[in-house]
Amino acid sequence: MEFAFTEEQAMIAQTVQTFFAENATSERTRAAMEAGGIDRELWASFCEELGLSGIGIAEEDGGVGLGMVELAIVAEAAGSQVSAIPLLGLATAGQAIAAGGNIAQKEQWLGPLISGEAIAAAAYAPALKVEGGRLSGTVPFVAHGSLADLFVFVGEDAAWLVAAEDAGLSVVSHTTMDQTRPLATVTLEGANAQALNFAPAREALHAGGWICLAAEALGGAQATLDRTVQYSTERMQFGRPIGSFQAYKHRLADMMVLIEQARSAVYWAACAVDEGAPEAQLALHSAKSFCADTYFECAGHMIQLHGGIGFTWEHDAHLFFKRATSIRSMMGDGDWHREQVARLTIGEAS
Amino acid sequence: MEFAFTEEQAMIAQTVQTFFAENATSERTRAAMEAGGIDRELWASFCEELGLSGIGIAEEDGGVGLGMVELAIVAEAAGSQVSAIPLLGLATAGQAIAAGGNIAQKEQWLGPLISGEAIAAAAYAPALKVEGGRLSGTVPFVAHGSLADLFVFVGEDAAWLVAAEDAGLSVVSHTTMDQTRPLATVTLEGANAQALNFAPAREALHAGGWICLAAEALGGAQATLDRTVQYSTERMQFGRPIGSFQAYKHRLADMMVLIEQARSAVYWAACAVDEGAPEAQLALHSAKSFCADTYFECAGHMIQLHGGIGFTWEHDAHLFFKRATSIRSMMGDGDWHREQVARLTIGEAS
Amino acid sequence: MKLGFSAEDEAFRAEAADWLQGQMAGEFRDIVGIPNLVSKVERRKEWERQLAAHQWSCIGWPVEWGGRDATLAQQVIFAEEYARAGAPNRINHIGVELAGPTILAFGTQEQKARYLPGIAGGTQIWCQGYSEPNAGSDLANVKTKAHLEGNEWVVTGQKVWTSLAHFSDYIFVVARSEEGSKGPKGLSFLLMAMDQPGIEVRPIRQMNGEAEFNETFLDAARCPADAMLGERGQGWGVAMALLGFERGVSTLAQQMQFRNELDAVIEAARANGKANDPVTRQKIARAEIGLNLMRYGALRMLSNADAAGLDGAALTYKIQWATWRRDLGELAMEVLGQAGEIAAGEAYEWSLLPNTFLFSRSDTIYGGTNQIQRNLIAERGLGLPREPRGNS
Amino acid sequence: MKLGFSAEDEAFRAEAADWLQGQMAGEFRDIVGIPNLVSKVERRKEWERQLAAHQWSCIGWPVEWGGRDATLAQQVIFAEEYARAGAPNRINHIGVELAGPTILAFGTQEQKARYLPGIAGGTQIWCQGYSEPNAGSDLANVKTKAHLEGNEWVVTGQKVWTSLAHFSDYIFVVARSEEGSKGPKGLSFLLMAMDQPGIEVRPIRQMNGEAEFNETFLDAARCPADAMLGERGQGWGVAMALLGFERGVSTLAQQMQFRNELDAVIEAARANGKANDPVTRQKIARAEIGLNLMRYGALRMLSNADAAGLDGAALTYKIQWATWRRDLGELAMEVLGQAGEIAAGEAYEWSLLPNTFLFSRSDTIYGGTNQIQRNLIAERGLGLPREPRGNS
Repeated sequence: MEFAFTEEQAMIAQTVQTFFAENATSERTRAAMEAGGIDRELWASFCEELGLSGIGIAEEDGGVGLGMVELAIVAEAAGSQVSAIPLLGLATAGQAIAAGGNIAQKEQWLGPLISGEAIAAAAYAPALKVEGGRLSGTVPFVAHGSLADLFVFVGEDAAWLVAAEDAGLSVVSHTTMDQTRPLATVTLEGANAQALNFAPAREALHAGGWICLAAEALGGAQATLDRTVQYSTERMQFGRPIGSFQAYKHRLADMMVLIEQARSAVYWAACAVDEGAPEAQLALHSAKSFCADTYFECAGHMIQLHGGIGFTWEHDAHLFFKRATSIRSMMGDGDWHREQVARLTIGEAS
Repeated sequence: MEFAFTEEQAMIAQTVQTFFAENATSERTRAAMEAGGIDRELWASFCEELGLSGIGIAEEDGGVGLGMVELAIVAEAAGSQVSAIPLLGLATAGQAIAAGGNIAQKEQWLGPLISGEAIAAAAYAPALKVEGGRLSGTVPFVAHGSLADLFVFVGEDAAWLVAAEDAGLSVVSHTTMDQTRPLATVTLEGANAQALNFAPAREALHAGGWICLAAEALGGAQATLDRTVQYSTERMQFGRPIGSFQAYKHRLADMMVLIEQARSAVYWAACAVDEGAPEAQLALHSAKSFCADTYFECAGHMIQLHGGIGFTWEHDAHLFFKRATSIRSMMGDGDWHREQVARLTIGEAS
Repeated sequence: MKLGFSAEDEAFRAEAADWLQGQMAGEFRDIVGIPNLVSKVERRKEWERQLAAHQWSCIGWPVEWGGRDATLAQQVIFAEEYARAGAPNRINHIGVELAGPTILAFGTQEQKARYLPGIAGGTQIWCQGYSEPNAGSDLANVKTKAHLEGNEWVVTGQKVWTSLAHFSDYIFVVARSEEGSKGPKGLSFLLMAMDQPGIEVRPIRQMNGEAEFNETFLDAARCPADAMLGERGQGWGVAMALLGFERGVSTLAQQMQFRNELDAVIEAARANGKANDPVTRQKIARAEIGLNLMRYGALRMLSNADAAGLDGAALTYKIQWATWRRDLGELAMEVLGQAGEIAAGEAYEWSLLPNTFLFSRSDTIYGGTNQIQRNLIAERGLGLPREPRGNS
Repeated sequence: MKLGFSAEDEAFRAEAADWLQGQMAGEFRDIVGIPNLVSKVERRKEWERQLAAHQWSCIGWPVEWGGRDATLAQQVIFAEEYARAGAPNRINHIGVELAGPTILAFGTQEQKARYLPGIAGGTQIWCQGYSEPNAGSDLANVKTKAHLEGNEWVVTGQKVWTSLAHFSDYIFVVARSEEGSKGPKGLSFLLMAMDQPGIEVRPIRQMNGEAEFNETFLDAARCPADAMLGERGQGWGVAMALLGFERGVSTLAQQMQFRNELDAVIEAARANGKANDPVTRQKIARAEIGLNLMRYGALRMLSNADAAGLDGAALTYKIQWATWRRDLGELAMEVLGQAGEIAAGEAYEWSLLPNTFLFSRSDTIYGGTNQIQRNLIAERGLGLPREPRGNS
């Protein structure tokens, strides 16, 4: 029992924080928003130079080993800059293939995903129908769907892998509120689907996705606090820095109280998954719902506490706010996750 | 359309506010708490001297006419002092008899209720069973039940009047969190019940009760604000009156924002009932839920903003807090009233 | 205390409803129900001239200035029927609801004659020059300067958050006319034409992608010496009185817009089944209650308008509506789910509810942040000690 | 980063659980699960002596002073097993968790020898003399005075909110020893015996009807000159360090109590059907999540305890738990409905959940109100400017 980063983890954290702070700048993110929601150069550097895209994937599968704690460290750093990269697709589809793919599937896809040559997207797709290995139906709200080379779809009792180049698959991209991770609608008409081993694929996809989103939210929330604290010492009104007004200070304190809990939530969930703890599901649902709400609350405070400039396009506050909004609704909203917590705690409602 | 007190209403308001401020003192209320939860002398003065106990009851029935607006004015003033009087019983049972009683019932009961010779209590009693004019069953949570001379019980499709002296009726009083309006359990074993005209009795009982509780809550909430403002200018910490600290000021401002809405709610509901407006039910559910929550929130703030002395027995803050707690749970809790608002607005859930 | 309307009032209602519905079903059916303030500007100017032609432009004003001397009840009724007919938000609401009443209250007879017909007639659109980059919450910290040159005021400085400046004809500017003055003293209130070389307007894009607000640069901009409302150096009093008019009957028109937004949320919830979810139902009920309490708060405030001093309901109104609408925006997105995050077309443009969600984040900021509102409530409403200024 | 326990730790768990369960099923079964701090005092003193006799009284302390030098993991385990066995809250928690660690940190060898055995041995109960009527949130405004007379300190003043003073053997008192000093300077930290004529204790009845807190009047109360912890006039530093120990392993024991309370809410909801209500389920889920985040926050805080400086998780802990418990109390009453407002007997005495509801209103006040906590977080955690003092 030692609920603190190991030296190696602290080193990874420092590396990725520096990487995203230096490279995922506001300028580049805004350029990516105009270019389909991805900073391809950033993603290439992340995969090739940083060498952390293989986190949570075994070394024999081409990954770098490690686990969800390290994935969370990466996602936290990426989230703190609202980086426009397809990390979520890797954390979901990549984990699903690593956990539920056969040898051929792993060999075909994990290498390109880790190297950054291929981009993955994943979605819950209960409406898909399968007939003779052919999938049909519509899958809405696929994050980064219009960029993906590979899709993982999870239904009620099966999971499939479909290549984007499949003739039976078509994608319509949408202008999305959060332009750093646009949503697309994927339509399948007899697309060729490769089945994944359902239970482990789904479990790994959920764990990877929820931890990725929760950790992004943590990083984003901390950034909204840090930036607002910074602003509050510079902006003068009534002859005083606005950060000297008690109501302002207390709002920032409230943000910190939430964020510290969010930090506990992310790393509790990540540890619980890595250690196969029985409370892993409780931790995952807690982390996703709590961190998303925290981020949203903090990003709203950031706008409010910046006053007029806080709601302009030019200021970055809305990037955080929109990412927070999308994290909230993605992969199960807060009410749904809390209902799962209630089921685990109280049992089913009768 | 003139949503302000008439001169007569303003005069009544001033009269009752003065009456309760002068007579329903903390000392007398605390004495009443040790004596079954009633200040009989206060109630006698209210009925006999003030002459406002007949509000909302027609003059031909021995009342003073007027309506729910004036009842609200009285309840607001009584609530601002957490007065230990059986006003709620009058507002519910009295209204029910006036609206749903036959001539004999009115003649027998309204006079003594208005003069204060008799005390009434009322309760929702879905578990009661009637057989040949005889009622049996248990009615829990009857406010001021152990003092009542007369009960009105409302079931799912009938309403009855039962005299406390009936041999088939027994009462067990309970030590109750809010000692200014204790709850009792009434048990009926073949008690002699006189039927009231169900629909008008129930409607009048609900309107009278919900308005009484909402207005008490408004008065109580305003008192918590006024007393805390007063305290905040007297109590010094860090060499400043605590009311000069912005976080403290903003909390008081939040209370005022709630209270002003509560004031609109109470008098909207009262007017709507008096005018037979179609939105009367919407207004009643809104007023009961909003005012109860406002009172509870404000009473909680009162304790918090008084610091250590705020949670002592000696200080009055807990009297407000406990009354607020009881108003919240009485005659339908907030979730139930809001669900009624949802039904009126959205329709039934399917 | 009475909520119902008299038979006379109901006759007025019938007349107003009849005319409004006729217009919206006829000549102006192309502008029914536009919620924002920036589209179809020319057609809406035509509509506002049509209102004026039939004496419906500013019914609460005196008859001599184009109004009807309408009672409060009539104004309430007109606001309701205006919204019910689907007539578009008033593009010149700053002129009709703020500038006009302020000129009526503070203007000389000559000033009234000069400005009011253009406002009442729907021919002159107004905007508001209060905030500056360093005078936001600290509104009295105005740096824009004015000095007299012959019979003209010459004004230099920068205003910000000037809503609708890009198609306004006039702006009222709070400027520092007394050199060396500080804070609320030494300010004057000037009425300036926008169409002059000394004024440049640059739109500010908001987080919803639209640009309703602007920066307005004044570089030796000019107005006649007698285009000053109130006394020289006493402009702060005029500016504050104007803010009081924001809590006037116009709040009722705004509430009709809120009603549309809440109805849209309910409709969306019905459409996708969320209307059956008990948790969502609680939240919709809270919104419904809050909206009604705003309405009755406004009626209370208006009914008491003659009473001296600031009434509690009036002081609390801004934070109440701004917070309500922000919460409604959040509820809307919860109800819509991910569908609410997708725009209809390729452009970054938002339909009613997602736009409410995004735009409402500015509601709790402009016109005095929620924090400033709480200061005002605590200090003016509850008499608590004022917040100390720093030294600078 | 690791949450699981080693095999060695699990062996320790088995040993502790075995002993604790044996005690609670045997000799001490009459005091299983007492939540408050004021009943069955004598029996509980016996229990604390029994803990000491088997070296379970303060396992984190050094072996030489009666502890076991237990690791963090072992302390976590012991707290869990202590609660699981239903052992009662520690009546001497102020001695074991606050006074003891502070004496270990600041005491001379002689002071340690004088005071620690009584604490570790369960024979001397301690209470805390910090707050005064005019030194609440403004804790440094202490007026209680101390001066040396020969080889004794003579102390006069009034302390308030002295929890458990009415059956304590010792009190630590923050007193102004340097005449004319102000604020945090010039205070000293004195360890005083309660059983003397100069000390009078008057219970304060709280809103739940019980009296856990007291006023403590010191009228020329005395203690030896060398009963001062730390340097003369430097008592503020000692007092603040002591508050730091409040965020120690004892938080875990407290959380076990919270767990019991939440479990009782869930049980009540199951019993009356509210467990099927989606709105209630959301609230219970929030409470469950909050409790877990408290647990992992505490583990994070304890795991980082060696790191220099105040960690964020530690600074935020007080407001977090106090707010959580207040919310739980409200939820409990919502779940119980009116039944929660009725006492079991004639006395004004409350069972677990209604008592949580009432008592938790003091949690957000004592030990630094939520407002003071936010000041601390903003100033120490975020480096924002300090709140100015007034002139008085």
